[in-house]
Amino acid sequence: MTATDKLLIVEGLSKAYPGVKANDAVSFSVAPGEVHALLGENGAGKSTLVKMIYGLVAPDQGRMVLAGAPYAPADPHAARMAGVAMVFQHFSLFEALNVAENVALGMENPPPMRQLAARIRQVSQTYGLPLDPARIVGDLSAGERQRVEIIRCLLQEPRLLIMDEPTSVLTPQEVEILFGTLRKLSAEGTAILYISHKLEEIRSLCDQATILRGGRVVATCVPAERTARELAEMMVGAELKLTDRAGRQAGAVVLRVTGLSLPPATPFGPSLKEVTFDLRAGEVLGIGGVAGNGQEELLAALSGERPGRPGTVLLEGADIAALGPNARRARGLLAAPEERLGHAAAPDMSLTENAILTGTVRKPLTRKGFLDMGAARAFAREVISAFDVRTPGPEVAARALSGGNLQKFVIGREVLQSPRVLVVNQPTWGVDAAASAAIRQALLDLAAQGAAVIVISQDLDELMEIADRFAALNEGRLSAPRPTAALTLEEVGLMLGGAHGMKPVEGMA
Amino acid sequence: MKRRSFLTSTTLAAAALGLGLPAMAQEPLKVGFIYVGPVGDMGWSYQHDQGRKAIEEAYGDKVVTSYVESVPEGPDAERVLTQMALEGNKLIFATSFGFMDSVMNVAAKFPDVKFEHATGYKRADNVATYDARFYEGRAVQGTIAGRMTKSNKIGYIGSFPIPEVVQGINSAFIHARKVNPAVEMKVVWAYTWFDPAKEADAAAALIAEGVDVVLQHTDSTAPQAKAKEAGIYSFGQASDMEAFAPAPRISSIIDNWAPYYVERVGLMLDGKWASSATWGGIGAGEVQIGEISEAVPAEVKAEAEALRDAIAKGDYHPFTGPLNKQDGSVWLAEGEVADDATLSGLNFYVEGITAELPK
Amino acid sequence: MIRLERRAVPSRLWTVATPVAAVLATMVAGGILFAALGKNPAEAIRMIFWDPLFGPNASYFRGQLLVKAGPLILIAAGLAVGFRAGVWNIGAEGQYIMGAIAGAGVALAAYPAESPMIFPAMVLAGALGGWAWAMIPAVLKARFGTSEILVSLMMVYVAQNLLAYMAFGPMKNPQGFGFPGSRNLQQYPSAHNPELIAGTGMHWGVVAAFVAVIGTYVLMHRHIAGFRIRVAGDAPKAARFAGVVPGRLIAFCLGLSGALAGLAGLFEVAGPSGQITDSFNAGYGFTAIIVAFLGRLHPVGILLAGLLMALTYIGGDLAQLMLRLPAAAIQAFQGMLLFFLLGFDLLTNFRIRLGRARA
Amino acid sequence: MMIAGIDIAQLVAMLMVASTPILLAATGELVAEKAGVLNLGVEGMMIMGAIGGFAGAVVTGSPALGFAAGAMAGAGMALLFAFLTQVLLSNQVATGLALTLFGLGLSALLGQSYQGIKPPATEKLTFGPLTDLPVLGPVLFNHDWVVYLSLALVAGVGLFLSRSRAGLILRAVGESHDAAHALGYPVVAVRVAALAFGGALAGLGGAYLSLVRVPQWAEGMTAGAGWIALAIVVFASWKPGRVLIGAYLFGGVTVLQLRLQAAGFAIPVQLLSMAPYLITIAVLVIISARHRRGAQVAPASLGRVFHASR
Repeated sequence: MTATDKLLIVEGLSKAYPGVKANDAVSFSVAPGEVHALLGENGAGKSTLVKMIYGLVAPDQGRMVLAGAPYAPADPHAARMAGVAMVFQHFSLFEALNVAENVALGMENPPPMRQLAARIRQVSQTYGLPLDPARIVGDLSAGERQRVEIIRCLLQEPRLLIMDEPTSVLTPQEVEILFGTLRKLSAEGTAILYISHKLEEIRSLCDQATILRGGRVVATCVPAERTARELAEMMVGAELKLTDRAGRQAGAVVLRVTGLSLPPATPFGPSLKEVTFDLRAGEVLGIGGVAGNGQEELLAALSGERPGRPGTVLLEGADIAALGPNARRARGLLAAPEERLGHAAAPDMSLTENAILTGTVRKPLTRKGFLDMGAARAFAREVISAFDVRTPGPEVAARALSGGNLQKFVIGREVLQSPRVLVVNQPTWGVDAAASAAIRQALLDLAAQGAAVIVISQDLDELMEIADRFAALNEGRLSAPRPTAALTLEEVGLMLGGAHGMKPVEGMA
Repeated sequence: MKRRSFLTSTTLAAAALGLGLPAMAQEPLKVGFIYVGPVGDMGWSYQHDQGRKAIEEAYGDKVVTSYVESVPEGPDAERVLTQMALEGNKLIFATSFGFMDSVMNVAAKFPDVKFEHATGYKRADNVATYDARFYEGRAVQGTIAGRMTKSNKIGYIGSFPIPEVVQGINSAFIHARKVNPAVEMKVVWAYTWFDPAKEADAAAALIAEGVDVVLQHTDSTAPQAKAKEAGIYSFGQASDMEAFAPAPRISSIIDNWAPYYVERVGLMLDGKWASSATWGGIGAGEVQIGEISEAVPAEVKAEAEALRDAIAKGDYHPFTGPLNKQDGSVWLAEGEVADDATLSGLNFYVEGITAELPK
Repeated sequence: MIRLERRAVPSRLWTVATPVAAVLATMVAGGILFAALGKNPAEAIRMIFWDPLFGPNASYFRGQLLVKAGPLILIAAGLAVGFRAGVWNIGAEGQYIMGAIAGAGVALAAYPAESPMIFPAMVLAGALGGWAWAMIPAVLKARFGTSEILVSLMMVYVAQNLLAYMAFGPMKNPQGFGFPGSRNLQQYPSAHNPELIAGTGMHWGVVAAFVAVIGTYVLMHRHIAGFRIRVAGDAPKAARFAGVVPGRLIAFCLGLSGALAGLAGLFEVAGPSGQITDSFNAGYGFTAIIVAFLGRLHPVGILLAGLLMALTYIGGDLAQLMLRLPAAAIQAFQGMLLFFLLGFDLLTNFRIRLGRARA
Repeated sequence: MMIAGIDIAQLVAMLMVASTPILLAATGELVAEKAGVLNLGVEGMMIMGAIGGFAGAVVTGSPALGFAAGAMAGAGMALLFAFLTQVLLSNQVATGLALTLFGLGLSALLGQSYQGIKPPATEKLTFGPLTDLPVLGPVLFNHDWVVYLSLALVAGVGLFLSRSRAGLILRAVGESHDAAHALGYPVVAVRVAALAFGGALAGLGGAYLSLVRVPQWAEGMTAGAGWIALAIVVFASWKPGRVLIGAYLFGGVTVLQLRLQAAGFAIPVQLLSMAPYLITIAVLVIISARHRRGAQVAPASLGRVFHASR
C-alpha cells in the first residue's frame, strides 16, 4: 500500500500546553473504508489529536495530508468542507433546539429546513436510527441524542468520520446496531477514526489500531490479532494487576430499599420506579445500566439529596428516607456521585475545603459550627497520602487535579470516614487504568472490612470484576439482583433493556 | 437666547453698583450655589445658573462663585452645603425645595454663613427664603390662552400637585375664564419635573382631548414639539424656549433669579444682609413674560401686556374675589385678595375646574 | 496573539495589585479627560482622591465618607453573600425603599409619642420590610423556578412607584403645606437615628455596616454555613450533596440581603435623609451591586470598595466646587474607574500568554 | 371607536410613537440576550445614542445621518461592554451597571455644546388618501419613518432568528457556548456582533427620543427608558413578536394614564404605573411554572462567562 492510497496521513503532529506535551510527533494513517482505532488512557492525547484533525486546535508542528492534498483546517468548518465529520462525546448538542436545527448546525451547507427534515427521516431509516426531526433535543434520551450526532455527520457524507467514545451511552444491543451502521459506512468507503478504551469493542470492530501513551504513538497493531489484555498493557505500558476480591463474607442486611420512587427532576428527566433491594454487610452490589436510566437519581435518593417517602429506605432497621445527606452521613451512609467536578467536589475550592464538603459530620472538622482549618487540612493530607493523590498539596484547587487523581481523592475522602454503606456512581469513569485498579481495590477492601458497597457503573466489565451481585437499572426500574458469577453478557444486555426501539439495519444484524 | 434677561440683569447690576459700594480692596466674597439638576437641564437649574452668572457679571472680582450640580436631596445636599461653608463660601444659595431641612441643619452649624433657600418655608437668622410668584405670569398666560383657544379647551401639564403648581393652574384658569367664559381646563399630572418623553406623552394626551393651547409646569421642551406637530399653541416654561417661537410658543414665563441674586449679594457686600422671606413676582423682575409672538393678535397682546403691567405695578392681584372654591363654597369675597399664607399652602382648585386635585 | 490561560489558584499578588493598578490607570485616563476639559489633571486627581482624606477640612470629610459609604457597605455585604451562592438579588434598591417605608411607617404611626421602644421597633420594621420584599422573588424562585434576577429587578420599579404613592399620599406631612414628603424624622427624637459621636459621621447605620462586614466575614469564612453557601455558588450540585436545601438557601440569601438593604434604608430615612420623599432612594441599591463586585464579594474588599466609591463621590463634589469640573465629568470618571477595576480583575484568575492559539 | 370619551385609534397611534424608543432598545437587547449576554447597560447606550444622534443631525443637518450616528454611538458603547465582558471576562451585571453610569456622564459631557438647539425635523411619511382613512389612517399611515423602521426591525429580527442560518447560530451560541465552540462557531465574535447590534438599536431608540419625541438634547433625557426595555425583553419571554406587545403595553400604560387624566378621570397614577411590572412578574411566573425548567425560555447560557479552554 502506498501513501497515495491513504485517505488521511498524519505526520509528526505535536501540540504542547503549558506544562504538558499533549501530542509529541504523532504519525499514523487511515485508508478509505478503514475503521481505525485510537487507543489510549485518559490524558494519552487522543482528544487533542482528533481536535487537531477536526480543526479545533492548531498543531504546533507536523503536517497532515487528506486524500493526497495538504490538509491544515483553520476551523471545524474547513474540516467539514474537506469531508471530515466528528461525533462528540460531550458538548455539541443544543437542548432547546429541535433535532433538525441541531443537525443543521453541524452541517456546512444545510438544505432548507423542510428538505432537511425529510432527509433526516430518510437517512435515519436507512441506517436504522429512527429520529423525529421536530423533537426538542432536551426531551431525548441519551441514546437518541447520540443518534442526532451521528445523523448530523452522515448527512455530510463524510470521507472521514471521527467518533469519540460513542458507546458509553449504549446498551450492548444498541452497540451492535451502531457497529452495523459503521460497518455499512466503511463498506461504502468511509474511513472511521474510532476512539475508545473499550478493548473488546475495538477488537470486534477495528481494522487497525494506533496506541497512544503520554502523547506519543507507542504501538500500532491489528486489534483482532491481539488479546484485550495485550492491548491494555500496551496502553498502560505496564503489566496489569488484577484486583483481589478474596476474603469477603456477606453479613446481615444493612440497607433495605423498598418501593423507592422519585418523580423526574426535570420534565423529561428519568424517574425512579419502585426500586427495591437489600444490601448486606461485606457485599458489593453492582448496578449497571445505560446512561440516563436513573443512575444519578438512584444515587441522589440514597445519599439523601432527594429524600423519599417514609419507609422506603431503611438503614440498619431505622427509617432514613426523609433524612438529608448530612443526617444519613451521621448514620454511616456515604456516597460518591459520578460527576467529580461540580458534584462530588467544588472545582474552585481547595482540596482542604473539599474535604470539609462531606467530612464534617463524621470527622471533627468543625467546632460548634466554626471551621477548624487545621483539622481539615490534616484530613485532606490523610486522604492524599492514603490514596496516592498526585497533588502539590492540599491547597490546590480541585479543578487543577487530573480526573484520576481527583477521583481517588473523592473516593478516599468517603472511604476514610469508615462508612457502614458506601454508594458510588461511575467510580472509574475516565480514570486511567492504574488509578481505576486502585479505586476498585479500595472498594473491595472496604467491603472486606465489613462495609456494604453499591457500585453503579456503565462499565459492565468493571461490575463483573468486583460485584458479588448484579442488578440493572432500566428506565428507572431496578431488576432483581442476581449473582454475577452465573451471568452471561447476553443476559446482562437483556437486563439492561435490549435495543431501545432501534432495529438493526436490514441484512446486517 | 438669554440676551434679554442678560440685558435686564446688567441694567439692574448697574443700578446696584450705582448705589455706591464701599470700594475696599478686600477678599472677594465667595458665593456658592447648589443645584438639584444639571445646569444643562435647560429649565430650573439652568435659570438659577443664569442668576449666578449675573452675579459674576455684576460684581466682577469682588465675588467668586462656585456651584455643584445634580445634588440629590438628602444627605448629599447636606454634605455639599457643609463643604461649601467649610471652603469659605459666605453666602450659599440652595435652589430646590427638597434642600430645606439640609439648609436648616447646616445653617445651625455655621451661624456666620448666610443661606438663601428657594421655595421653602423655614427660616432662621442666617437663612432667608425666596420664591417667585409664578402665578402672576400664569395669569397673563391664561388671558392669552383664553383668547387664542378655538376649541375652548386649555390643557395644563402639572409636575406635582404642590401649592406652587396649583396656584398656577388656578391663576391661568381664572384669567382664561375672565376673557372667555366658555373655557374648560384639562389637567394632566406628569409626576416629574423633567422627563421629556413623559411630558411629550402628556401633551399628546391633552391634544387628543381636544385642547388647542397647552400650558406646562414641567421643564423640558417636549410639549412644545408636540404642540408644533399638532399645530396648536403653547407657552415656554422656566426659560424662554424661543426655539419654538413664534408658534407654537406664543409667549413664555421665565424664571429670572438674577435681580434677586444681584440684590442679595449686594446686601452681603454692604454688610446689610438680613434674613427675609422674599416672594417677588413680575414687579420685582423675578417672573418675566417672554416676548408675545406675532402669532397673537395685536389686541390680545395689548390686553395681556396691560394685565402684566397692572400686576407689576401692584394695581391688580390675580387672586381677587369673588372667587369660589371648586366645591362651590366661598373662598374670596368681592374685592378680597388672597393672603400669602393661604397661597403658599394652596391645595384646592377654584370653581369651574372639573378635574379632581390628587390628594 | 494574546491568549488567556486560567490559573490553577487565583494569584495572591494580583488580588492585591489589580485594584491598585486599576486606580492608577483610572487616574491616568481620568487625568487625560480632565486635561481635555481644560482643568489641571493633577489638581483634579488630588482633589478627588487626596483632599477628602488628608486635605483641609478632612476631619469633616472623613466622617462623611462613613455616612456615604455606610449604606453601600451594609447593602453590599448582604448582596455578596447571595452572589457567592449564585443567588442574584439585583433588587436591593427596592428592598432599601421598602425598609425605609416600613421603618418610617412605624415612626409616623407612633408620632408624636416619645418612647425608647420606637427606634428599636423601627429597626425591626425596616429589616422586615426589606426582608419581605426580597422574599417575593425568593418564594417565586423556590416554588416556580422564576429567575430571581428579573423578579427582584421588577420589584424595584414597583417599590419606586409605591414610594411615590406614599410620599404624595398616605405619608405626606400634614403640616408640610401640601408639599410631598413625610415629616422629618430628624425632628422626632424617638425616631431619629442621630450621629452617635459628633463630627464622626457615625450613626447606627454605619455601626450596622461594620457589624455586617464582620458578621458576613465570620459567616462566610469561618462558619460551616457560609462554607456551604460558597460551595453553592461554586457548584450547586456539590452544595446539595453537602446537605444544602436549595429553597432554603435562596430564602436565606435573598432574605439576608433584603433585610440588610431594608436596614440601610431605615437608617438612612431616620438619620441622614430624614424623610420619605419620592426621590429619597439615591440609587444606593444599584451602586451597592457594583461595590459588591469591586470588593470581589469579600467583606473586607467590600469595606474598601464602599469607602473608595464614597471617596469618589465626595472628592467629585469637591472637584466640582473648587475646579468647576462638570458633574458629568465626575460621573464619566467613576464609570472609567469601574471599567478598569472590573477589567483588571482578569489578572487575578487568568494568566496572559503571548503565542499562537485559537480560542 | 370611542370608549369613555377616548378615541381608541388615536390612543393606539399615540402609544405607537411613545413606545418606539423602548421597542427599538428592547429588540436590540433581545438579540444580545439570545446570544447569551445580559447587558444591563441599555440606559447608557440609549443616552449615548440620544446625544450621538442629536449631534449628528445638527452637524450634518440630516435626521437620517443623525439616526445613523446615534446607532453608531450606541454600538460603540456596546463594543466597550463587549470588550470588557467577552475579552476581559468581567461580570456582566456589574459591567452593565457601570456602562449606564459611564454613558450618563459621557453623554452629558459631550452634550454641553448642544443645549438649547432644535434639531432638523424628521418628517412624517405621507400615504396620500390612506392617511385619511378612519381608524386605520392614524394608526397605520401617519407616522415618521423610524416608527415603520422599528416595526420592520421587529419583524426582521423575528425572521432572522427563526428562519436564517445566522440566526440559528446566534441562538445556538446563546443556548450552549461550549457546544457552539465545539462545532467551530466563533462564540465571542457572534456575541460581540449581537451586542453591537443591540447597542445600535438602543442608540437608535435614544436618537428617536432626542430627534423626534422631545426633540431637543437634555442631560439624562432617557429617564429610565433603558430599564424598561430590559423589563420588556423578560416580559416577552425572549420572543420578538411579544417584544412588540410588551413595548406597547409598557408605553401604553403611561399614555393611557395620562389620557385618562386628561379626560378628567381621577386615577391612582403610581399604582397604575406599577401594573406593567406586576404583569411582567406574573408572566414570568406562569412561564416558569409551566416549564419548570428555565432553559426552555431564557437562553441557557444567558449571563454566563465563556472561556474556550483548550
